[in-house]
Amino acid sequence: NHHGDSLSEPTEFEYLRKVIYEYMMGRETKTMAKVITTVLKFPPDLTQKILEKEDSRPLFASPHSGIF
Amino acid sequence: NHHGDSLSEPTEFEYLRKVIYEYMMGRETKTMAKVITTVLKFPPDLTQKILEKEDSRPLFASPHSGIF
Amino acid sequence: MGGLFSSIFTSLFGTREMRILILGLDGAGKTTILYRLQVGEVVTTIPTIGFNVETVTYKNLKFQVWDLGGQTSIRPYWRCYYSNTDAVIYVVDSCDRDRMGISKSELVAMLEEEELKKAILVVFANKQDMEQAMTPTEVANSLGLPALKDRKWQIFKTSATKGTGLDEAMEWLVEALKSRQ
Amino acid sequence: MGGLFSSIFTSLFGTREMRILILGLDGAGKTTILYRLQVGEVVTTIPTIGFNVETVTYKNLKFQVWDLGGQTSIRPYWRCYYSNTDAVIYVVDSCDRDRMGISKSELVAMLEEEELKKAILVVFANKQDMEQAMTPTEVANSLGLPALKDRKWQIFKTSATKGTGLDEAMEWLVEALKSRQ
Ligand SMILES: Nc1nc2c(ncn2[C@@H]2O[C@H](COP(=O)(O)OP(=O)(O)OP(=O)(O)O)[C@@H](O)[C@H]2O)c(=O)[nH]1
Ligand SMILES: Nc1nc2c(ncn2[C@@H]2O[C@H](COP(=O)(O)OP(=O)(O)OP(=O)(O)O)[C@@H](O)[C@H]2O)c(=O)[nH]1
Ligand SMILES: [Mg+2]
Ligand SMILES: [Mg+2]
Repeated sequence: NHHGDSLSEPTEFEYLRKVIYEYMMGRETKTMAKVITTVLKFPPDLTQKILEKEDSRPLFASPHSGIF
Repeated sequence: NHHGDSLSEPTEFEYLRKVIYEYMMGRETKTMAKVITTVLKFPPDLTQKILEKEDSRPLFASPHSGIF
Repeated sequence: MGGLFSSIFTSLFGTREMRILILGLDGAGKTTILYRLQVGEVVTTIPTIGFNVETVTYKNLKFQVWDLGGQTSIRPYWRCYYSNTDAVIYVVDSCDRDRMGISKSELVAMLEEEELKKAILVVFANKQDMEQAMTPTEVANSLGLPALKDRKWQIFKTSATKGTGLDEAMEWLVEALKSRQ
Repeated sequence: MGGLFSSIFTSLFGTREMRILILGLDGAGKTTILYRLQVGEVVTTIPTIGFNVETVTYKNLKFQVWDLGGQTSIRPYWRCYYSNTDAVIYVVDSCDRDRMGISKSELVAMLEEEELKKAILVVFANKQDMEQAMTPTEVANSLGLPALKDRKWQIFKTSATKGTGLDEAMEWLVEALKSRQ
């Protein structure tokens, strides 16, 4: 279950932080999701669930849309 | 800029992975955002931006809503 | 969406879902307790690296109960979950004499947090089914409970595996939460 | 939303925004090139830990250009960005003889990826303003370009700081992309 689980290199840590920040701000989320699942070594089944969810996002989704 | 930037402990790595998975699946995102920004040692200004975005999410948002 | 409408409904009618955290060192029995409360059964557990969150219904009241993993490297993140918490169930392995001091430190630290200032504290002196278990009085003194100020608290002897003590503890907690509203 | 309507508009009318990746070892000059292309100026850069993505308009064509940081520990993640890429601008520091072998390995690895099978390759032999720069022919041979099969490619001598060679390179790239559609 633990496949080399660490992020001991500062550059890699900062990279993950940058990519997660972009994801959390809603930018280029599909690509960011691919990077995140790779850096954090997600198992394939969870990666698939995440990418399927990304694909199902509406084109016009915006967290600032307010209540419809 | 680099304040102890690493995640060298496997338990912490798996913890981050679990929390990020929940966030990416859209569950308890406000709390997950707090954990993520803490584990990854986000600077205060970026943390604030992320939490403000969380607070501005519509109550009925669902990534599966389709195109309106 | 059911949970959302439920929340609006209860908000309109004056009650809301209570938020409870189950905290304590690794191995104390938190996860076992969570599922005892939720489904009434003893589940096989593995160390929680992350958390479990379940809706627990007790006497027609709904609680959102968070069970946070207690290993050392992830305890610093407990505080990310404190916001809007109504009660903390603090679980102690009554046989773990060596780590009572650590358990106390963690408890003291959390009770100083602003976001938990109003939270009710109920301590479960767990694993009372074991021979070598400390008594609830010994546990209370080890944790420094009698010295607590400005805190509504109570301690109960429990055995998550035998199912004893949980009802009494929850009864007290429910009354304490009701009388606080 | 402007970008979205623009994409729909161009999709309806048969053209779409091209996606270009700027890759290469750390220090090659990728970020400098990106902003030369976008704003026509030499910007002061710091090592890119992460990426920069900008819309670059060249001769009325719009490109979404990704500049990915090239330090060793983050190169493994380049492949996460390959999907839907039309062209790769591979940047080489023409003075960095010691690392030409590494630069070649990275290039070979990416050209084997399924998602880049159809991507056009344009190599920028950068830093040609420096005395000790290898010639584009030397760079091409070091990278093994003449041996490439099933790949549309070209190499250009550039200096991002002096602004030379970039126009010729982009002209070629634009024509190559147009003729491929
Ligand atoms: N004898 C006895 N064992 C118990 C009792 N409650 C829990 N256990 C056992 O103690 C071990 C740890 O229980 P968990 O519920 O996983 O502990 P935890 O507090 O969730 O631990 P972390 O997830 O690491 O934080 C398990 O083997 C349980 O079966 C109890 O009342 N008596
Ligand atoms: N002499 C000379 N220096 C250049 C040229 N292009 C870039 N540089 C310098 O080379 C250094 C690295 O440039 P960057 O653009 O940051 O390199 P990079 O490829 O983005 O590096 P990473 O972000 O680490 O991947 C900077 O000091 C640039 O000013 C060039 O054509 N000639
Ligand atoms: Mg547990
Ligand atoms: Mg750069």
